[in-house]
Amino acid sequence: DATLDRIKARGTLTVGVILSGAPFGYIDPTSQTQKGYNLDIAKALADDLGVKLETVAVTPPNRVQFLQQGKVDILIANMQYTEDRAKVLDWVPTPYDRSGGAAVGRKDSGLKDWADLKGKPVCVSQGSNYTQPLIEKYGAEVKGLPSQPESLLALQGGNCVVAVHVGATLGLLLQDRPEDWKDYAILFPTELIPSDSVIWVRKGEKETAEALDKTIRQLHTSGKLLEFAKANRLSNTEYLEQERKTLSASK
Amino acid sequence: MWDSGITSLFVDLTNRLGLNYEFLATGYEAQIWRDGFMTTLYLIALLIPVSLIAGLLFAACLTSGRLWHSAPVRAFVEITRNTPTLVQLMFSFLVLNTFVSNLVGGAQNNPLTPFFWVVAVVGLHIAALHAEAIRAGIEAVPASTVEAARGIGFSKLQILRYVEIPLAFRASLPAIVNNLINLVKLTTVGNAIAVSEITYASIMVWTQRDNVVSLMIVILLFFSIINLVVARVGLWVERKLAVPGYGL
Amino acid sequence: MTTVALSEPRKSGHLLRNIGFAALPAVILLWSLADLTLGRELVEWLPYLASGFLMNVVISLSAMTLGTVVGTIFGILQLVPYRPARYPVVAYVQAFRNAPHLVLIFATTYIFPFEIVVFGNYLPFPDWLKTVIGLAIPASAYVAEITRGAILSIPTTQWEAAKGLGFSRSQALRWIILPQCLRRSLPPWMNILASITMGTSLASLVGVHELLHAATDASTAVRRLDFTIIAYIVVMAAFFTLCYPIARLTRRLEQRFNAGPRI
Amino acid sequence: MNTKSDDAIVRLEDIHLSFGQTEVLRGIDLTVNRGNAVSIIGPSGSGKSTILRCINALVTPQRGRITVGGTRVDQLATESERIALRKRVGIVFQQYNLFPHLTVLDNIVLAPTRILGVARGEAEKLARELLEKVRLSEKAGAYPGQLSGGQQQRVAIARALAMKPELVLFDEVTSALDPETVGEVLGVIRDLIRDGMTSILVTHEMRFAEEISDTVVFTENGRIVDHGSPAEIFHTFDNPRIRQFVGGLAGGRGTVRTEAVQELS
Amino acid sequence: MNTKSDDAIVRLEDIHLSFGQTEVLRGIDLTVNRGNAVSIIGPSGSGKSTILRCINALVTPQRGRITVGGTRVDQLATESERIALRKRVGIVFQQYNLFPHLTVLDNIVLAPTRILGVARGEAEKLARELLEKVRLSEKAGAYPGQLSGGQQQRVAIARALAMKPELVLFDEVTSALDPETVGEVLGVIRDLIRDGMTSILVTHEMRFAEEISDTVVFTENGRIVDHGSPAEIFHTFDNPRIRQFVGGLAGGRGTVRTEAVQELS
Ligand SMILES: Nc1ncnc2c1ncn2[C@@H]1O[C@H](COP(=O)(O)OP(=O)(O)OP(=O)(O)O)[C@@H](O)[C@H]1O
Ligand SMILES: Nc1ncnc2c1ncn2[C@@H]1O[C@H](COP(=O)(O)OP(=O)(O)OP(=O)(O)O)[C@@H](O)[C@H]1O
Ligand SMILES: [Mg+2]
Ligand SMILES: [Mg+2]
Repeated sequence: DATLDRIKARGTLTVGVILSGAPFGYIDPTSQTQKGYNLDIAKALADDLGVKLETVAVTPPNRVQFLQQGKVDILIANMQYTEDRAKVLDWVPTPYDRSGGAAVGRKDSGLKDWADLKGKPVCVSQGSNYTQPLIEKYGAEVKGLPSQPESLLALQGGNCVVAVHVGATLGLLLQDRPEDWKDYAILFPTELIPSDSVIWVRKGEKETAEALDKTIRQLHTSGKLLEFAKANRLSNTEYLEQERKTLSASK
Repeated sequence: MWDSGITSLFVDLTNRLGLNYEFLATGYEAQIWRDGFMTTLYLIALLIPVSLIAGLLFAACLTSGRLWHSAPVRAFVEITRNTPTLVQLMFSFLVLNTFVSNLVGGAQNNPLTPFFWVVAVVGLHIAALHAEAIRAGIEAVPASTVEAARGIGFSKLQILRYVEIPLAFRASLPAIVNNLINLVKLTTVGNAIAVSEITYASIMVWTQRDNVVSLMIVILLFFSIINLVVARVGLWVERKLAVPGYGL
Repeated sequence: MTTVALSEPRKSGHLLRNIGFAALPAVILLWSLADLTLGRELVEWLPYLASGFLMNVVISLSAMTLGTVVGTIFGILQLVPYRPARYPVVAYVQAFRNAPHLVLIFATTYIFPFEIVVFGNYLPFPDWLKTVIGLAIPASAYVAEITRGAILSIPTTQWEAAKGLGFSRSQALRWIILPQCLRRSLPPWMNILASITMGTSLASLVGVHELLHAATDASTAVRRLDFTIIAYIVVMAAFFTLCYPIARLTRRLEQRFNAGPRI
Repeated sequence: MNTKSDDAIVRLEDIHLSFGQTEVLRGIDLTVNRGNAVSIIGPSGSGKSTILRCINALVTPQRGRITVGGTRVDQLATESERIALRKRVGIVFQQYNLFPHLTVLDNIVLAPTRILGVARGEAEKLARELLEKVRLSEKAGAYPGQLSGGQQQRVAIARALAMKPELVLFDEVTSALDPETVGEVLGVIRDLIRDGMTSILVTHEMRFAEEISDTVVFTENGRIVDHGSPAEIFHTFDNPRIRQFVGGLAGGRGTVRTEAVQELS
Repeated sequence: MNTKSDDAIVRLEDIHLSFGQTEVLRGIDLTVNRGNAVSIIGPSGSGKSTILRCINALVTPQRGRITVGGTRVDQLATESERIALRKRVGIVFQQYNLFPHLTVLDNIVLAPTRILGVARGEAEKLARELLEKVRLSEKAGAYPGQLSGGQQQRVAIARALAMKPELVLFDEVTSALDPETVGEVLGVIRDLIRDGMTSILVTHEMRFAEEISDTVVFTENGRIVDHGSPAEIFHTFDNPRIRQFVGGLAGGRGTVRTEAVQELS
C-alpha cells in the first residue's frame, strides 16, 4: 500500500526513534550519531527492504503526530501495545521487545508496591503511556516532564517520590552510575503494564505491517534481535530468548 | 460545572465543524483540562501582585544610589532579561531546587513545589521588567519637583513615597500593562516542569488524541480574552489615575 | 547635586557589567577545571551543542526576517483608509500579539504538514521551519505595531512637504516616511529580536534540534547529574552572550536617539 | 477686479472653500503674471495659506476656477494629475520640513531623481548650483539637525527650486525663525525674485513685501479686501483696516525685522 | 560689612562653596533681620540660587558659618537635622514646584499632615485660609496641570506658608511665567512682605525689588559686590557694573513687567 510503495519509491525508510536514553536510543558523543537497540532494529529493517535508513528523533508528545502526518513511516519508539493506541494506529503484530514501567525511588521511601503510590507525586515523561494507569488504577499524582533527564532530576530534587520509565533504561542507569544513584533503587518487583513493544504504522497500512512483521520474525529466529539486545546491554532478555524459541519451533 | 447534557451537545456540534472535543466526555483528561484553565487563572492572579511588589522592591534598589543595593539587582535584571525564561525555569526547578533540598536536609523537608518555581521565575522575570519601567519613570520626575519636596522638608523616603512613586507609576503604567500581558503569556512555560496549567493539560490530552487544532483554538481564545481583560483593566486604571495636564 | 550623585554608580556599574558578562563562562570554565572528567565530557559535547545553538540563531534570524517583512506591510496596512484591508490586519495583530509564543510554536508544528506538494514535488517542511513560522507570527504582529507607531509619529508636515514636492503617497512612504521610521523603530525592533531569540529555546519542547534540546540529548547520553547542571549553565551562557550585547546596543541607541538633536 | 493679461500664469476666479462648517475662502479672485511677485498679507486665519494650498492642489475648492499655466487645477480628478501639477509649482512652508534622515544634498536631489527621473550626477550638479545660490555650498553634507532655522529654510527653498518650477509659493517662510536668521532667508528670496522667478508670498514682513512685490494683496475673512502696488497699499491707506494692521505690525516686531532686512540689502 | 544686629534671623559668614572644580561661592557675608525683605540681584550664574540653597541646607558649603534663627546650618550632620531646619525655612523655586498628581488642596495639606503631623481637618482649614490669601480659593480642587503658571506659583507660595516658616526664600519665582501672570504672583509676595514675613528673594524684577526690599544685594562671580538700600543700589549707581546690569534689564523686558506690577498695586 501507500507507505510501502513510497518507501520503495524513495529508497528510504524513515523511522521515528526515541532518544530517551541507553539502551534503546541515545546520541553517541564521539560520532554524534544515534545509537541503541531501536536503531539497530531500524537498520535491520531497512537493510531487509533494501532501502536506506533515515531516522527522525521523536519525543513522546510528538511521536503519534509525526506518524500520522507521514513525517515518519514507522515508529520504533518504545511504544507499547495498548488498546487505545490500536484504535488510532496499526501495528506490526510481532513485538520486538516486551517491557513495562519501572519505578525508581529512594531506598528509604518505604514504598513497596504500585498501590503505595496513591496520592503521591510521580514523575514521568510527557505523553508517557504510564500516565493513564498511574492515575486511573493507582491514583497517583502524575507530573509529566518534557523528557527523561528532567524527570530524573525532578526525582532527585524531591519533586516526586518515584520516576516511572521503561524498566531497561532505569536498570542500566542505576548500574552504570552507582555514585549518582547510590540512595536509589528500582522499588517494585513488578513492572507497570508490562506489554509488548511493537512497531507502529499508520492506520490501514496492513501491508506495510505484514512486510515488516516478516522481517521481525526473521530477526527473532535468526537470533539477531537477541544479539542486538546483548550488544546494547538490555538487562532483561528473557522475553527475546523465549520468543526466539517459540518462533523457531513454529517454523 | 459542565452539565453532561451540555457537554455532549457541545461535543456533537463542534464535531460537525470538524473539531474534536470528545475527551470532554471522558474521565481524567477532561478533569485535567478543566483544572488547567483554573491553574492558569490562579497562576496569573498570583503572579500579578507578586511581580508588582517585587518590581517595586527592585526599582527601589536600582534607584537607591547605593551600589550594594543596585548592583545585585542590576545583575539579576540583566541575566533574567537576556536568557530564555524556559531555561531559567528548568534550571531553577531542576538545579536550584536540589540545592535547596540539600540545604534543608533532604527533599522531604523541601516545601518548594514546581508551582512555586513558576511563580518565582516568571514573577521575578516580569518584576525585573517592571523595575526597569518604574526606574525610567522615577528618572523622568523633574529634578526641580524633587528639590521642591526636599525644600519643604520631606525626607528621602517621604519623597519617594508621596512624590516619586505616584508620578513614576503613572508614567510607567503603559509599560507595566505591557509587561503584565507578557506575564500572562509566560505562564505557559510552566508546562516544562509539569505545572498543570492549560498548555500542559492540553499536551496531556493531545498526545493521546490528536486533536491539536481543536485545543489550540480554545487556548488562543482563552489567552486573547485574558489579555483583553488585562489591557482593559490597565486602560481603566490609567484613566482613573490620569491627572490633568500631566504626562500623556 | 543630584547629577554628582548619579555619575558615581554609573562608572562602577560599567565595570560591573563587563565583569558580569564574563561571569557565566567563568563558572563553566572553573567547574570544568575543578572536575576534569566533567570538563572532558563537556568538551566532547561542545560541537553537538554548538550545532544546536546554530539552529537557534538560524531560527531567530529567519523568523525576524519573515516577521519584519510581513510586519512592516501589516503596519502600513493598519493605516490604510480602506476598512476591508485594515480590519483583518488589525485583528491579526491583536490576536497574535497576545498569544503565547509557546502555543504558537505548538500550533504551527502540529497543524502544518511535514511536507508540501508543489507541482507534484514533495518538498520537506521541517520542524525548524515550522518554528520559524511560529515565531514569525508574533514577531510580525509586534513589528506591525512598531511600524504603525513609527509612521504615526512622523510629523504630518513631512507628508505635506513631500506632497508639495510632487511625491505620490507611496513614493513619500518609500523615500521619506519609512526611512525616518527606521531609526525610530530600530531600538524596539532589537528588543523583539532579543525576545524572539530567547523564544527559540521553546522549540526544544516540540523536538527541534536546538541548543536546549541538544543539551537534553547530551544529558540523556551522559547520564551524569552534574553534567545536566553544567549543560543548563552552558545554555544560559550561550544565550546571554548572544543577547546581552544586543540589549546593550539597544540601550545605547535608545539613549542616542533620545538625546540626539535629529529626529 | 484683477488685471487680466495673457501673460497670466496663475488665475483664481471666485474661489470658495469650506472645511466642514467653516467657510475659509469666500470668493477669491487673483491673477499673477509670469515673472511677477505677489505678496499676500492679512491677519491670521484669513485664508492666506489656504489660497496657496489651492494653487498647489493640496486642497480643492468647492467652487471657482483655478488655472495654473493652462491647467485647470480645480478640475484635476486623479492624484497623478495633481502630482504632475505639483512638479511645476514649488511650495515652501513655514516649518522648514526638511527630511531629517537625509543630508542637505540628498534632500535637494531626492525629488528630481525619484520623481523626474533625472540622473543622479546631473541632479547633484544642479543641487550644488542651487546651494551656491542660497549661500550654503559648504553645508552640502550636513544633516538638517545640524543647521540653524534660517539655513534649513534656505535649503527648503533650494529643494523646491530643484524641481525647476514655473512658480514658487512661499508660506510665511520666516515666521518660525529667530530674528537674526530672518534676513538671510529674505535675502535669498529677494535674489530669486530679482532673477525673474514668478512667486506668491504669504508674509508678515511688511518692509520686505513692499520692497520686492509687484502687487500686494490684503486678505481678511476669506476675501481679498484690497490689492494694488505696494505704494498704494502701504502708503495710501485708503482702508482703515489695513492701516491698523500694517501699523500694528510695524510697531511690534516690524522694527526688529526691518533692521535684519536692511543689513543684507 | 553687614549690619550686625541681635534681631538677625539669617547670618552668612564667609561662605565658600565649589561644585567639583567650579568655585560657585567665594566668600559670601549676608545678614537678614527678622521682618525684613532682602533681594538678591545679579547676573546669571553668579551664585544667587546657591546662596538660597545653602540657607535651606539643600547644599552644604565647604567653608563658612550659616546661622538661621540660632541653628548652625553648616554644622548640621544628619539628614533629619536638615529636615528640621527646612520645616522652619520655606523655599519656592522657579519651576515644577507643585506635585502634579495632587489637587491644589492636597499639595498644600500634604506637608503639614505628613511632616508636622497636623490633623487633616486642621491642615485643610489653614490651607483654605492660605488659598484665600493667594486669591485662589475657587481652585482648591483643581490639579496643577489645570492652572496657569502664575496660579501654580501662587499655590507653591501657599504650600510653603502652610508649614508656618520663620523665613521664606523665593528663587526667581516669576522667571518662567508669561508677562501677564507675573503681576499676580508679585502682588501676593508684596502682601506677604507687608504683613511682616521675613524673606529673601532672588529676582530679575528690578522695580519690584526696589519697591519691596529693605536691602538689595548685588552678586557677581560668587561674591557680593554691593549691597544697600534700594535707593542706594538703584539710583546712586556707584558701581558701573550694577548700572549696566540694571540698565540692561530695564531697557528690555523691565518695562513690560513694571506695568504688570503696577496694575496690581
Ligand atoms: N485642514 C483644515 N481643516 C479645518 N480647518 C482648517 C484647515 N486648514 C485651515 N483651516 C482653517 O481655515 C482658516 C484659514 O486658515 P489659513 O491657514 O489659510 O489661514 P492663514 O491666513 O494662513 O493664517 P496664519 O497667518 O495663521 O497662517 C483658519 O480658521 C483655519 O483654522
Ligand atoms: N549641582 C551643581 N553641580 C555643578 N555646578 C552647579 C550646580 N548647581 C549650580 N552649579 C553652578 O554654579 C554656578 C552658580 O549657580 P546658581 O544656580 O547659584 O546661579 P544663579 O545666580 O542662580 O543663576 P541663574 O540666575 O541662572 O539662576 C553656575 O555656574 C552653575 O552652573
Ligand atoms: Mg498660514
Ligand atoms: Mg538661579
